[in-house]
Amino acid sequence: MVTIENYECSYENKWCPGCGNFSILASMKDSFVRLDIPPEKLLIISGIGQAAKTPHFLKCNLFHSLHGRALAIATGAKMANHDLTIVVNSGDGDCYGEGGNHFMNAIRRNVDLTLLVHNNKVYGLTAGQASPTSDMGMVTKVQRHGVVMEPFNSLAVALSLGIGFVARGFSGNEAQLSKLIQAGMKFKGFVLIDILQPCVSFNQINTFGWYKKRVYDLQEEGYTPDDFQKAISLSFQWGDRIPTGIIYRKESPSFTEKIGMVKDGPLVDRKYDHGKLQELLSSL
Amino acid sequence: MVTIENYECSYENKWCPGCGNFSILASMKDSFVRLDIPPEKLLIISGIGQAAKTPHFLKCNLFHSLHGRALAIATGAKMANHDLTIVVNSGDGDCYGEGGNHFMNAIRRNVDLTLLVHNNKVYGLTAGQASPTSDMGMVTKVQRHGVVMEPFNSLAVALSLGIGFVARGFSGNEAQLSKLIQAGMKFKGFVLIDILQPCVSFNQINTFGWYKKRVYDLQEEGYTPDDFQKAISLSFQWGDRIPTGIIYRKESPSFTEKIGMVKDGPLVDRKYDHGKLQELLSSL
Amino acid sequence: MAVDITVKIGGEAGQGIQTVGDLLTLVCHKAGLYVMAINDFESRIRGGKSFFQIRISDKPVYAPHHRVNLLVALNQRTYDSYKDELVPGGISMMDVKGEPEENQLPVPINDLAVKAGKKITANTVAAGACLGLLGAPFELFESILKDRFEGKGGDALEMNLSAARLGYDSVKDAKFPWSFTWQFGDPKGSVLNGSKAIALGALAGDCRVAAFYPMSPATGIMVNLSSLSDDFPLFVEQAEDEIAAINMVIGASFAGVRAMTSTSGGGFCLMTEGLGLAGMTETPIVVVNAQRPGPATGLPTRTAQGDLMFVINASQDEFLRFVFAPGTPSEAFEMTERAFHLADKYQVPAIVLTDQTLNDSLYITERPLSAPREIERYVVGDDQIDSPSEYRRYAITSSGISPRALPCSGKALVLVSGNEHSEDGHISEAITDRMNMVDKRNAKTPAMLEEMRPPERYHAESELLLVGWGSSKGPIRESVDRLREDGISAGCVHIADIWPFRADLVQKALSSCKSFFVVEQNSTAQLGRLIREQTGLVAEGSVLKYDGRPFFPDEIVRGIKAYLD
Amino acid sequence: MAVDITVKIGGEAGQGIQTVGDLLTLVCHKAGLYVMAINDFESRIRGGKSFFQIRISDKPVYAPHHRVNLLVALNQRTYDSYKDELVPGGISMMDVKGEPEENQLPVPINDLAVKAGKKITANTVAAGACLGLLGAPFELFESILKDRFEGKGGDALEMNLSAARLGYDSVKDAKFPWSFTWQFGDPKGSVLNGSKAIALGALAGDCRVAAFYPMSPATGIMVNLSSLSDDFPLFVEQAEDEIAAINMVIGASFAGVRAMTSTSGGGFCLMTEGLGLAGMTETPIVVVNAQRPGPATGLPTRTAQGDLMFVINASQDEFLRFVFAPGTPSEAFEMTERAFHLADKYQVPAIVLTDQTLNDSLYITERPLSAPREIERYVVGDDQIDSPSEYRRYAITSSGISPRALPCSGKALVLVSGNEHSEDGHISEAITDRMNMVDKRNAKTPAMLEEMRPPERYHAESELLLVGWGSSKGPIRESVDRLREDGISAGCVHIADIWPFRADLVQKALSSCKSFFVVEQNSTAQLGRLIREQTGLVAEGSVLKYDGRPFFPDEIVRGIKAYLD
Ligand SMILES: Cc1ncc(C[n+]2csc(CCOP(=O)(O)OP(=O)(O)O)c2C)c(N)n1
Ligand SMILES: Cc1ncc(C[n+]2csc(CCOP(=O)(O)OP(=O)(O)O)c2C)c(N)n1
Ligand code: SF4
Ligand code: SF4
Ligand SMILES: [Mg+2]
Ligand SMILES: [Mg+2]
Repeated sequence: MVTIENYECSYENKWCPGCGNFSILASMKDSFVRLDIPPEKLLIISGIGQAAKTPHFLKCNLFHSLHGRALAIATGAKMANHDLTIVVNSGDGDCYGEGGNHFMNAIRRNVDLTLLVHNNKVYGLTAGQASPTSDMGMVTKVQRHGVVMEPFNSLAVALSLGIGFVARGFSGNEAQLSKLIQAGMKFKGFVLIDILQPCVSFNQINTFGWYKKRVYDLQEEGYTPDDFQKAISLSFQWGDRIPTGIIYRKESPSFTEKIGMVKDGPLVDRKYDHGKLQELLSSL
Repeated sequence: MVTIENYECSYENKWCPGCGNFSILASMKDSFVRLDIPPEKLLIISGIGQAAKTPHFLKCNLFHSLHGRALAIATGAKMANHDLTIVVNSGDGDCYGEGGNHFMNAIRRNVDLTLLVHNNKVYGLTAGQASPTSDMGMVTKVQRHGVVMEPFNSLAVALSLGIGFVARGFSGNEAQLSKLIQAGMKFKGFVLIDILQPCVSFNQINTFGWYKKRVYDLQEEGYTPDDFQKAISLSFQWGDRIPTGIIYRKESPSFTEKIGMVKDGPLVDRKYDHGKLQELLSSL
Repeated sequence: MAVDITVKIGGEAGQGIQTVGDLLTLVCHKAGLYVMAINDFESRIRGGKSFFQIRISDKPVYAPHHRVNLLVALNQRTYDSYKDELVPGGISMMDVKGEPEENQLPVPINDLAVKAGKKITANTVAAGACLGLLGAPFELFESILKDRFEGKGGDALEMNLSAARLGYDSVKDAKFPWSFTWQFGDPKGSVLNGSKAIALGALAGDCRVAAFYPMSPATGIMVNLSSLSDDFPLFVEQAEDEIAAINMVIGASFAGVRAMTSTSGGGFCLMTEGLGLAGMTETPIVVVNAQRPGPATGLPTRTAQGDLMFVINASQDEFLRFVFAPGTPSEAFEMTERAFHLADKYQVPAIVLTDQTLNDSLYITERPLSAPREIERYVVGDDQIDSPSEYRRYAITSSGISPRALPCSGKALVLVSGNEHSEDGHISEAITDRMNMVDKRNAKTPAMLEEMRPPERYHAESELLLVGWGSSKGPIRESVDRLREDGISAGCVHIADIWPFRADLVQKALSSCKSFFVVEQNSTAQLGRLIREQTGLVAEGSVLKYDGRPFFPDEIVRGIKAYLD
Repeated sequence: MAVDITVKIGGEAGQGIQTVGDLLTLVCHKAGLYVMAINDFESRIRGGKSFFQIRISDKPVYAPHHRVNLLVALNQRTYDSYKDELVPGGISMMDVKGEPEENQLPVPINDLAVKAGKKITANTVAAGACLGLLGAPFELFESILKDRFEGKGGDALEMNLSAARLGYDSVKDAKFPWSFTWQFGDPKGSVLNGSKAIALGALAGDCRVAAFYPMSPATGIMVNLSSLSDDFPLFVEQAEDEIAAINMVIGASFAGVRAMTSTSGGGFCLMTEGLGLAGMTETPIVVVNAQRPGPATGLPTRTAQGDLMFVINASQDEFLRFVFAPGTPSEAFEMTERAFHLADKYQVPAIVLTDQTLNDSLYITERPLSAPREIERYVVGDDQIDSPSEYRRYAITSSGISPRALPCSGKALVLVSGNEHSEDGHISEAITDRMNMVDKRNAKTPAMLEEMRPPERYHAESELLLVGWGSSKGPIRESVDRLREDGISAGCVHIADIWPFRADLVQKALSSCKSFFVVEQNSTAQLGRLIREQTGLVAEGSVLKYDGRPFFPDEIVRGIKAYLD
């Protein structure tokens, strides 16, 4: 039985007091405990940013990599060992900015992992520039006249690319978030959970209070996430009402299934066959 | 009066005989002539690939750049001189593979240019690997058991990102394609024309004949491209019937308008003001 | 008596340490003093350990000092961590609970702030106390606060003035051994950090487009540029990634304006392909690489000089580029301006190689900066082309520089290709075109070499020379002074115009010494490798530091002495 | 009489020139001969000019020859372009309309093909005619065709046999001065190009994951690997870009398998950040950089040696890496295998630096290749860790190599960070951790240097030495033979194990000569720079070629003689 203590870690947390990341961390731990995954069976891969520091703040195997590249690394790890249970922590800049191309292609591959995007709609670690998800008009030290690009609609893009599981969480609702993460981790294939995460230091627009007034829980309203058209429509809903919960779910073969990797066991476990190779070499 | 002769160029064409690119080239020239744009007022920017060679085969200002990067270069050129008339020729690998991130962000910026994607659903210039748009199951020398990723749905992704003009052309229909290019070039903002382009050397699936049986012209069927939901649905239509024509159109301020560049004239024309700068420096 | 005092203000990120430092700096500036202040912070937004260490002097100063006269400890941890850096008699000014240690000067900073009106004025209280100890006239501080807060509305000015006064008065009975009389005349140069100097240098180089992706320690340049973009013909764009940034810059330059990007580490890696495109297409661009410790993410907010060989050799195959490694903000300003000019003139990329120390440290320069009267542009219009309809972008010339027209600016068609090309810009695989183009691009070498200025020499006739580049200039120079005080015949040579490499001039600068040592912030002595590669001269040894912190003159002195023992 | 014949088959892309070349090569192989054949083609799929130039010899051969004995011209343009390369008495076999020139041997290739059944058998006709002229027994060709077409179904075999016979017979009355008797015993080594050799070397290095993005001239490696992936535990993935490719490889290696990528030019640029990540996280990876002329897109299908200094210095700050530059397919096989082994052993990236010449040229090796009996893996499981729950991925050791556990393979938690870190893998900004980690990573240097093999020497006692690296090995060696024939005391030194640089061994190899020259396919003599940087030795001069075409021994001889005159 895995308990929450298994996930406690003495490494000093480096987030700002009051940051929305703390609830995400708590929901993650809660999910892992409920799913009974021991730390040594969990691999968390992250990019660079405040979000990407997450795995340091609990106990697990971790690869804290490069800005934008977590999904590519995770894809490679899966090729080597498709039995790995992988969670990816990423920021909105990390995943939708620098990592935009990998985001699209990990979805297209349907790599079996759970991607948690800590969407604070700002570049936190580099001290407050606009991110791809920043609201239009947001003013920063470099976007001095306000952001002029439409916020990146990750849910819609993910759906356009045929994603099998897409959800939105809110770090102000730990219980729901934990449920989403659990559902995501049980799902076979690529899972995107975009998490609305207030940044108390740099985002004075999308605050806890701002979200609290707007978010609602799709599942509480009885929505079943099996209609693609409805999911697309929901992905565009933003403003007075912001949907959270599972937006779309449809299972299909995952990447390592599609490439037929699964049948012979993980590559990492296979054996080098000198005889066979020498035979080939000698035949040339 | 610009005539087709203005666009003739003695540089040897390097495409395979029978390639779908020839009609695209013809439609481009036809459009420029009909729009009365002289070569010296036209700037074509391209990446690397068969498609990206296009500007060499007519007369114009051109920047044949790097694989995947044409849109970033075009965005920069627009910043310097928003009066430039820019067409971008790109391939499906160039634009949706290597250049995926720039594709998304040029749309989000709404850079005022016309992007022609020669979508042959294969990597032509590198001799026949699968591209992001290759059909599932397509076998190549490296995809030996067939492509396992869903084809990249550029139309749906573009719509998800708020594109203002998105169309599909077919290089087997020059007249329609010319009309699309003309409409695109008259449109203010980012224009994507994804062009179904048979590659006679490497794509034995999506041939001229294959397309001829399937494509239909939306505008001929009376479709008006002003309904976003319909556009999204159409973007997913593929198989027995493949829609071509303008899928969605909605004008909104372009990038250089949004950043307020337009009011003072192109940056390239402004003057260096020694006095003002020295005043600033002396005040520090 | 000469003034040379180091004040270290330490606390958590988010406590506003920098504000205290800024205020002290501005007061010093107004008083006609000089400062050099390093900024030490972790890669986090709140908490942790950070400090601002300001050295105040009546003479120009370009290096931090390793011993502290006054420690302003905004928390206990700061005191514990740095009390050993205090010089004998040095004191730590802080909120003390309980009995103070001998070297502690208790000041109820937070209580006074609350008394002044708001807790956030604690910084002003601390600055007031510092200035009080240093013997600064209160009026000086008052006028700085007025500049800063007047017109801000509300009671900000009033509150800060009262905080300042409370802090100032709180130490009036304290004795600070280094208190001095503040009479040094008018402000000298400008208050600048490297980031701001580069931004201003870019303006002086007529930069019109800047595209970037945030990356410490380079972001500050763009923050500074952005703040200038309303008043000058300049547009700053945050790109989706570094690849987009450099390609936007290439596009902008191609279309006719001078353009730049700035980045660091991995961001520079991602730009190397674009760098090659600029090389191949002969498109002038300026790239600032602000070094930080690596590899990979490394230490994002710290300093290093680990990229020298990388930037010189970056991108596949060969093409010319300029590399400048300024040592001070004034040099950063001037070299950035020159980078734009020379990139334009030679149609090549120019790299300005700085680091976190230079970018984030605050200096008072010796002289105000000055802008060029005019910008000489190296582009041609139809009127300067014999036959515009036959214009060839890559026409062979003996200088290797082909007249550069701008697209859509006349009848001349401009064809540019990243593939190897013929003179007209069309793709060509012909042997002769390839040879001609490589030779043409390389033909710029002699003239580019001519542009490179000699290394700066200081006591260059000495037996022992210290050789450095970039931001360690100040520390090296000061270490030379110290070594000389100790009777060692030492001098130094600073190579700022680094590539193309003036082997002749470096050879000359180093030929008369008995031995030379390279002093660098990396672990393999890259400049030493480069000097040997280019001149055959071998350094006797090296003083290397790679812990992410700036050089202190004292470390260099010790490093050199270790060789002499 | 020694056999040394060069056949050049030229035509348009898409005409199947390579098939002719492949057939000739296979026949030669079967006959116990050796070949070296270069592949020259434009960056296009149809049309243009391309050729396959095969040199046939009864002794091992590693360089192309610049004079042609037999020109197979599949179109008039080929004849016009290359007829001057014919040696006196050489002939051009081709479809001739009208009166043939003296050096033309008319063969109605296309008509014969149609007669054989289909126009596409023209290649077989041409091969048949070639072999006829060369005096090869028809049975040899027949058996090759059987190997190739038997079981292909339809009438392919029959048609090709008939085409072969028609071609063969069509020249039976022609006189070809270099016709020889085909009796050389059993096949010698294997028929290989560099791409295939590397793919096989990867298998021999137990590569399990390969990720790549298509890029000439590196794609062939992946095509070869892919064709092997059904029979071996190996997965090949085409990534969305090069950045993804290298990061996938890092992920796969981290998860426990040996993994590689291959690329060229701009692709390598895009991988430099990942290279640094591998360096920082001490994750073994193998990267093949197959050089082509640049900068930027350059000449995509041609050859160069322009990336030496770039790959050695690529990525910000400093970290160790291996760089190997094989000179022949056998070396490419062996060094790729060794790259996997050493990367794994030292937990560093290893780069195999090849080029288009090596990758795309066809060779018959001297010996068959042999696979290692076993793969030594350098990873630990819980059972090899004292206390798995306290496992620290970056434990300080005197060798610098920390025991490497795999994630999720036991109780040991594996923490890996691209930020600077403490021993346990957590981010650390502490000075001591930074110093310890840089020192730990650098501590691998001596042992890595020990792994580097001495440069290969040939007539090394000579007065004049030619020094090269990579694929120019064969041409240099042969140019030495020619120089010696002309009475010049010449030898050569080939540096294949290039980084870390064995200054001692290179010094030794070069110390006894009167002068040495570097021979390289770039325009700035990069190896010369490197040798000077590392040893202080200065090359007397250089023979440089940068037109994108492979070196011919003759050019080197001329280059050297120009110095001697
Ligand atoms: C290649 C590269 N570019 C830029 C950076 C600098 N950088 C570090 S974190 C970050 C953005 C962080 O924003 P986000 O991903 O939204 O994460 P957050 O900090 O907001 O959680 C950037 C730009 C980097 N480390 N590497
Ligand atoms: C950075 C980089 N990676 C890879 C390549 C090699 N490359 C050239 S063209 C091409 C793909 C071409 O496919 P596509 O864009 O679909 O164009 P097409 O040739 O099919 O028109 C690739 C991978 C390159 N030039 N640069
Ligand atoms: S900067 Fe924002 S996202 Fe980062 S830790 Fe602080 S509050 Fe959280
Ligand atoms: S390879 Fe295909 S896309 Fe390229 S020119 Fe040939 S037919 Fe056209
Ligand atoms: Mg963020
Ligand atoms: Mg294509």
